[in-house]
Amino acid sequence: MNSKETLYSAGLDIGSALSKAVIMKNRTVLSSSVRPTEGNFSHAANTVLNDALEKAGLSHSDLASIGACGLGASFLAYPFTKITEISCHSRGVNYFFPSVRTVIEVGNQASRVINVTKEGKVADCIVSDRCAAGSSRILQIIAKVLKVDLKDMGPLSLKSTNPVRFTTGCAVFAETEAISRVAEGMRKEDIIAGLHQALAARISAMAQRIKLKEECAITGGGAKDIGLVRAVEGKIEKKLLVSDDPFITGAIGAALIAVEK
Amino acid sequence: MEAERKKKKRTSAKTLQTAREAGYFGKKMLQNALKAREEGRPTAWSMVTWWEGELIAKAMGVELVFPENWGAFCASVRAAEPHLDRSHGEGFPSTLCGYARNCLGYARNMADNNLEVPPDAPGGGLARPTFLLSSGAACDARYKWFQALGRYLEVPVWTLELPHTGVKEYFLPGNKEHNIRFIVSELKEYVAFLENLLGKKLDWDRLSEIVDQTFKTLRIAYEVDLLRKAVPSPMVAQDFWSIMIPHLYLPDDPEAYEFYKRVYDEVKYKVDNKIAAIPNEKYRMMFSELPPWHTLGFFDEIAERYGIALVIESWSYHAIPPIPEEELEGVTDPLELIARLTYRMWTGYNETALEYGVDPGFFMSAYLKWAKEYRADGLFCHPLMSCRPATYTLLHTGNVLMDKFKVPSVVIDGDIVDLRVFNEEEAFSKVEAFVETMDHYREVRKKEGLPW
Amino acid sequence: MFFAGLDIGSTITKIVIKTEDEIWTSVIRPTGAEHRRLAHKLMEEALQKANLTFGQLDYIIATGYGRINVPFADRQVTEISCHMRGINWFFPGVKTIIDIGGQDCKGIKVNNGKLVNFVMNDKCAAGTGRFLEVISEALGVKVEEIGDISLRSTNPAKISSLCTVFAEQEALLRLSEGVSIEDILAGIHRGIATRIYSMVERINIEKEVALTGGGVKNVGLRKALEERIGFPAVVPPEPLITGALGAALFAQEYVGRIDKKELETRKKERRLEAVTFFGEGPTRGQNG
Amino acid sequence: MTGEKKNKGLARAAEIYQSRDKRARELKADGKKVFGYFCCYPPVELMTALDILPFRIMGDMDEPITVADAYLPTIMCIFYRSCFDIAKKGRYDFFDGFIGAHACDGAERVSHIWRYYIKSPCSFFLDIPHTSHSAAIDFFKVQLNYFKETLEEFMGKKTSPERLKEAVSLHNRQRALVRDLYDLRKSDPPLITGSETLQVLISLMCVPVEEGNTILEEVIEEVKERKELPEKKACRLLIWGSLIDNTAFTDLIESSGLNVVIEDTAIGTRPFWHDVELTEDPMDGLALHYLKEFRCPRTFRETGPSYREDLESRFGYLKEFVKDWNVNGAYLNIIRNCDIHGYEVPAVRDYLEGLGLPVLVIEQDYSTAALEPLRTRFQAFAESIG
Repeated sequence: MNSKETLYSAGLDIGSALSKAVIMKNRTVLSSSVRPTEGNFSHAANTVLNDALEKAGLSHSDLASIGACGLGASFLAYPFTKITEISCHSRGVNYFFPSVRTVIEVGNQASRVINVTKEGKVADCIVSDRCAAGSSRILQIIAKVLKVDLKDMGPLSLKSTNPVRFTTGCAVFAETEAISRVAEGMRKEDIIAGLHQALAARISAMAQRIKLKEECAITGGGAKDIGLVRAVEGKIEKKLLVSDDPFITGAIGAALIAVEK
Repeated sequence: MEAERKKKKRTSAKTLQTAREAGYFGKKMLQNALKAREEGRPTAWSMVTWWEGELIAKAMGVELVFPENWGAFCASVRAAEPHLDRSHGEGFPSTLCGYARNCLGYARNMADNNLEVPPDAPGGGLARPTFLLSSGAACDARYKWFQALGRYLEVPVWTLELPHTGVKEYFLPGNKEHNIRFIVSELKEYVAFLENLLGKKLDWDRLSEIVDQTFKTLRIAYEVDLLRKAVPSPMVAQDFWSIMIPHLYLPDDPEAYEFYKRVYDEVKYKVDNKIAAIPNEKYRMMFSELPPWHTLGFFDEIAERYGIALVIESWSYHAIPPIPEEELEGVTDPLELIARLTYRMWTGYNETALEYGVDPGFFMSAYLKWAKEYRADGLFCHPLMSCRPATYTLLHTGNVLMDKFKVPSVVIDGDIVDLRVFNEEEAFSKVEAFVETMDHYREVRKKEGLPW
Repeated sequence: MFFAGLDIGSTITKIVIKTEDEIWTSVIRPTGAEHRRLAHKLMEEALQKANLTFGQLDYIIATGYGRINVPFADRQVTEISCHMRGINWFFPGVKTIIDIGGQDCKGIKVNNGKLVNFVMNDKCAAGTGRFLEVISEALGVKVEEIGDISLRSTNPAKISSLCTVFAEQEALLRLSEGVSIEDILAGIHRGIATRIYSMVERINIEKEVALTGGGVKNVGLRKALEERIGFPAVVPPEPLITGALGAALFAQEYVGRIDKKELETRKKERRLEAVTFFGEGPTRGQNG
Repeated sequence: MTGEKKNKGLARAAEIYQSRDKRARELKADGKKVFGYFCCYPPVELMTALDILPFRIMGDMDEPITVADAYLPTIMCIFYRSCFDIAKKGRYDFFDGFIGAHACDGAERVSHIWRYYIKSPCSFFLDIPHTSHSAAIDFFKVQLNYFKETLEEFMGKKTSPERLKEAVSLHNRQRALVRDLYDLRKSDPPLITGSETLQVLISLMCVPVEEGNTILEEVIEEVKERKELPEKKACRLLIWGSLIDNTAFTDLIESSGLNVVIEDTAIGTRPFWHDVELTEDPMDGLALHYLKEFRCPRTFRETGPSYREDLESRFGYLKEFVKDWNVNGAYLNIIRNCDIHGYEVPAVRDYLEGLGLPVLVIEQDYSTAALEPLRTRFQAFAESIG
C-alpha cells in the first residue's frame, strides 16, 4: 500500500438493530451514517453507505475498499471484505484509543470482552453465551416497558438510590419482572439501575475470565448508556473510556482492516 | 457466496482414505445385534466402559450395542429430535444428557411396540437387550440412565465400578493397587452375574484371546496418535472421529486390528512424505470434547478458511499410553489385565497432573501433555449442553493451559445432539477472531522461551 | 347475586361478572406497566358496562400474575385453578387444557371438575404469546395477523433458536435470504407448537383437549398445535376470559360456604381502591 | 429475658443459621481446626474424633453467581457453582482443610477444581463407589482409612478405636434427636415448621456435635411445650430431591398453603435417618453406613426383577414417611442440572402416585431471586389438594 496516495475506504457494520457506515480517507473519518436495520439488511446497508458517501461528497467508484461486519454483512450486493465484528471492534477502539488493551463491547445480541494488542488485534476474547441475557437488547425491551426514551435510560439510572434486584437471565422475563416492579410502585430509575446492575454483573463476570488490562474502553450500543457504563465501572473497579461515537467503532475497524487486505 | 456455502453438504471430508472405511464398524455392531436377537442369542446395551465390561460380555457371546454411539448416529442423520421430545414428554428434565434422552425416548417407542424395534428406527434401531451394562465411570448419567430404562425394559442392569481417584490420593502408598484389586473383585462378581443370567460358564481362554487382541489394537491406535505429532499434521480430528469407533467399541475384533494397521501405514506414509492433512496448515489446535455430529463440515471450513488443523482431540476416546511393562510382569489373569487397562485409562495422565500440580488427572491433564508434544496453538472448547459433565472441566483446562503454557482457548457452545444450540455464523466469527489471538500468544510463548 | 372474577395477567387484565347462571359482562384491557395498579379503574368500567354498583358484587376473586394485593378482592386463587374451572364450565368433558398466555404457557389436567395435575414453562419465554409479539414486531407484521399469514405457507422455514431474542434475529436473517414471511411464520408456529406439545405431554395429553388464553386467538398456532396433538381441540368463545370466568365461578362457590351475615359485613367493608404493594418494596431492593 | 429463655434452642439455631461461619471462626480463633466438606458422605465422625470441626459447605441462594463463571461453565449444577463462587469470594477462608467427595458429578468435578484454586493447608478427595456390593463396601473402608490417615497426619496425632466409637455415639445421639424432632411434625398441624426445622438442621452442620446436640435438646423441649402452633394447611407435604439450604424457599412453600412435614433431602432426613452401627472396628460401621444406608440416588441400587419391585426396593422407605407423617402431597425438588435427581423423576413420581399422592415437580435455579415466580405453582398445587 502506498501511504502517500489518497485512499478512500468504507466500513460497514450491519447489526440486527442498527446499520452503520463510515467513509474514511486514509486514517481519517470523513463521514458516517447510522440507521435502524428494521429487518432489511441489504436495504439498510445500501442506505447507510450511500448516505455516508453523499455526506463525504464521494461516489461508490471512489472507494478503494469496503469492509463489512455484523449479522447482515452477508447481504451486501457489491464486492467487499467480510471481517468478524470482534476484530473490527478491536481495531476500531484501537483507532480511538491506541493505549487501550481491553475492550468491552455491549452489542444488541451479545456482549464481548476483548483484549487487544497494541496493533489493535485480538489477543483474547470472551463472548457471552447462547442467551441474550448479557446483551443490550434487554435495555431496549425495558425502555419500551417503562416508556422511557433509550437515551434517557442512563441519566435516569444514575438518579437511583435503591436499585431493584433483577433475577432472570431471559430478556423477555426481565420484561415481566420490570412490569411487576412498576406495578409494585418501584421507581423507574431504580428499575433501570437494577437492570444495569444485572447486566454489569454478567459483563464483569465475563471480564473476569480474561485478565483486564490497565486501560479499558467500552463500545457498542451499550456504551451509549451512561448508567450501564457506570455500573460496569463499579463492578470491574476500573475507569472505562468511551469514544464520542461508540456506534461506529465496528465500522471504522472494518474500513481499516479492509484497506490492509 | 455465503448462501452457496450453506447449501453445501455439511458432513466432513475425511483426509484419510482409511477413515472413509470406518463407518463399516458402526453398521456392523448394529447389524450383529439385530441378527443375534433374531437368532435368540444374548444382546446387551452397553455404555462405553473403556473395555472394562465389554470384553467379558463378548467372551460370553453377547452382541453389544452402544446407545451413546447410536445417539451420535441419530444426531448425525438428524433423527434424534422425536426421541428427545418423547423423553421430555415422559418427564425427564431436558437438561439431561442428549444421548440418554434420545435413548429413553426410543425405549418408550419400543415399549409401545411390544419391546420390538419400531419399524422406522434410525439405522435399523437398537436390538432388544438381554441385559444392560452401565458404568460408574465418567458421569452419573451412565448408570442413572440405564436404571431409568427399567420403566420400559424390564431387564437386569449391571453397574460396573470404576474408582475416581484424586491425583494426590492416587499417589498415596498402596492406593493404586487397592483400586485395581477392587476392580478385579467387582469384575468377578460381574462374571458371576453373567454366568447366572446366561446359564453358561465363561470361556477363560476365549477371554484371554480377546484381551490380547484388545491390547494389540490399542497399542497400534496409540502409535497412530504418536505419528500425529508430526508437523504438518498428517491426520485431523475429522478423521479421528471416524476411526475411533473400532478401537473404542471393537478392539477385540481382528478386523479392527487389521484396519488400524492400514491406518498406521497411511498416516506413516503421509508423515514420511510430509503430506499435510489440510492445505496450508497455519494453526494447530487441540479439540475438546465431542464434536457437533450434525455439523462436522464446519471443521473443514475452518481448515480451508484459516488453515486450522485439529491435531489431537477429546482425551476420553483415545487409546491410552501403554501400561509400563514392569506393571504387567507376571500378570496373566485376564480380569486383572482388564482392570489395569481401564484404570490406566483414567489415571494415565496423573503423572502429568502431579508435575503441574493440577487436578483432576482425567479429562484435563492429557491436554497439558499434548500442548507441548503436539505444538498446539490453541484449544478449541466445545461445551456440550447435553453432555455437561464432560464440560465441567473445560474452563479449568483452558485456564491452566494459559497459566502454564500461554496456550489460549476458545469456547464455542454446541451440542452432540441438539443442533439448535450450535450457531455456525457465530462460531465462524469467534474462530476468525481467535486466529488473531493465536498469533498473539505465539509471540508471547516465544518471548517466554517456550519451545513452540 | 353477582360474582366477579378479576384476572390480572402479565399483559392483559380481564374481568368477568356473572350471575348464578350466566356471564353478565366481561371487560378485556391491556395490563401494561402502570395499569397493573389501576385494576380498580377497570372494575369501575366493568360495573358501568354491567350497570351495577360495587356494592352489588357479592364476592370477588382475583387471579393471574397480579392477583396478590388486590385490596378489593375477597380472595385469591391461582390462574391454574381458574382456567381449569372456566374451561370446565364451557366444556365439562375436557380432560386436558392448554393455556397460552402472554408470558407463560400451562398444561392442566382435569378430572371430574377437579385440578389433578399441571405443568408450566419455566425460565424461557419461547412458546409464549410474548414470543409471538416480539417476532411479529421484528417482521413488521401485526400480531393479530401472523396466524392467518402463516396458514398461507407452503414450505415452513426452519427456525432453530429457542431464545426469543435469537429467534428474532434468525427470522430476520431468513427474511433477508429471501424466505417468505408466511414460511417464516409457519416455521415459528410449528416450533412453538412442538415446544408446547412436549411440555404438556408430560402430564399426558388426553382427549378432549381445550385450548385457551390469548395465544389461541392465533389460528396459525392453533392449527400447528392441533396437528401436533393429532386431533382437533375445543376453544371457548372468548379464550381470553376463561381465567376471569373461573375466578367468578370460584366466587360463586365460596359465597355458598359463607354465612349470609358475614357476607353482608364483608361487602360493606370492601372498598374499590387502587392496587397496593405496601410492605413489599424495601425487601426487593438491594442495598450497596 | 423470659422470652429468650423460652426460645433458647430455636433462637440459637436461627442465629447460627443467619451467620453460619461465626461460631466456626470463634472456635478457630481458639485454636480449633475447621474442615469444610462436600455433601453428607465424608464421615463427620472421623473429624470429630480428631477434634476437627466438620463444616458442611453450602451455597448461597441470595448471592448471584459471578466469580465462578471463570472456572465453571454455566450449564453445571447451580448448587456447586454457588459453593465455589462464594468460596472464591472468600466466604470460606477459615478452612484448615477441604474434603471433596465423589458424591455426584458436580461434587466430584468441583472438588478437583476447588483444590487447584482455593488452597487449604490440608485436603482430601474421598472416592465413593457407586454400588453397595460387598467389594464396594470393603473398598470404601480402605478409602476411609486413607481419609483418617490424612487427618491424623495433619493433626499430628492418632485417633483410637475408643475415641472413634465415642464420636460415633455422639453423632448417633444427634441422629436420634433429629428423628425425635421429626416426630414432632407428625401431628396436624406439625408442631414445628419446615423453615424452623431447616434452621436447626443447618445449624447442626456448622457447630461441634456436642453443641448441636444441646441445641436439639432445647429445641425439642421448646417445641413440645408450644402453645401457638403453626398454621394448619390443607396439604402435608413431603419434599424429595435436591437439597434446600435457604428458608426463603421453605417460607415460600409454607406461605402458599402447604405444611412441610418431612424432607427426604441431603439437609433433611438423609444424614440422620439411620444410626451408625458400633462395630468392633468402627471403620466397618462407618463404611457400611455411608455407602449402604444413605438413601441418595447417587448410589446405584440393584433393579428388581420387575419395574414395580424395582420401585419398591428403591423408594419403599418413602411409604413409611407417607404413612407416619400422614403426607398428602409430594414435591420433587430438582435444582437445575442435578442429574442424579433428574433421572429419577419419572420413577419416583410413578411410585408416589402409586401411593395415591399428587406430585409437583419443579426444576429451580437455586436463587432466592428466582423464587417468586414459583409461588403460583405451589398455590395451585395446594388448591388441587384443598
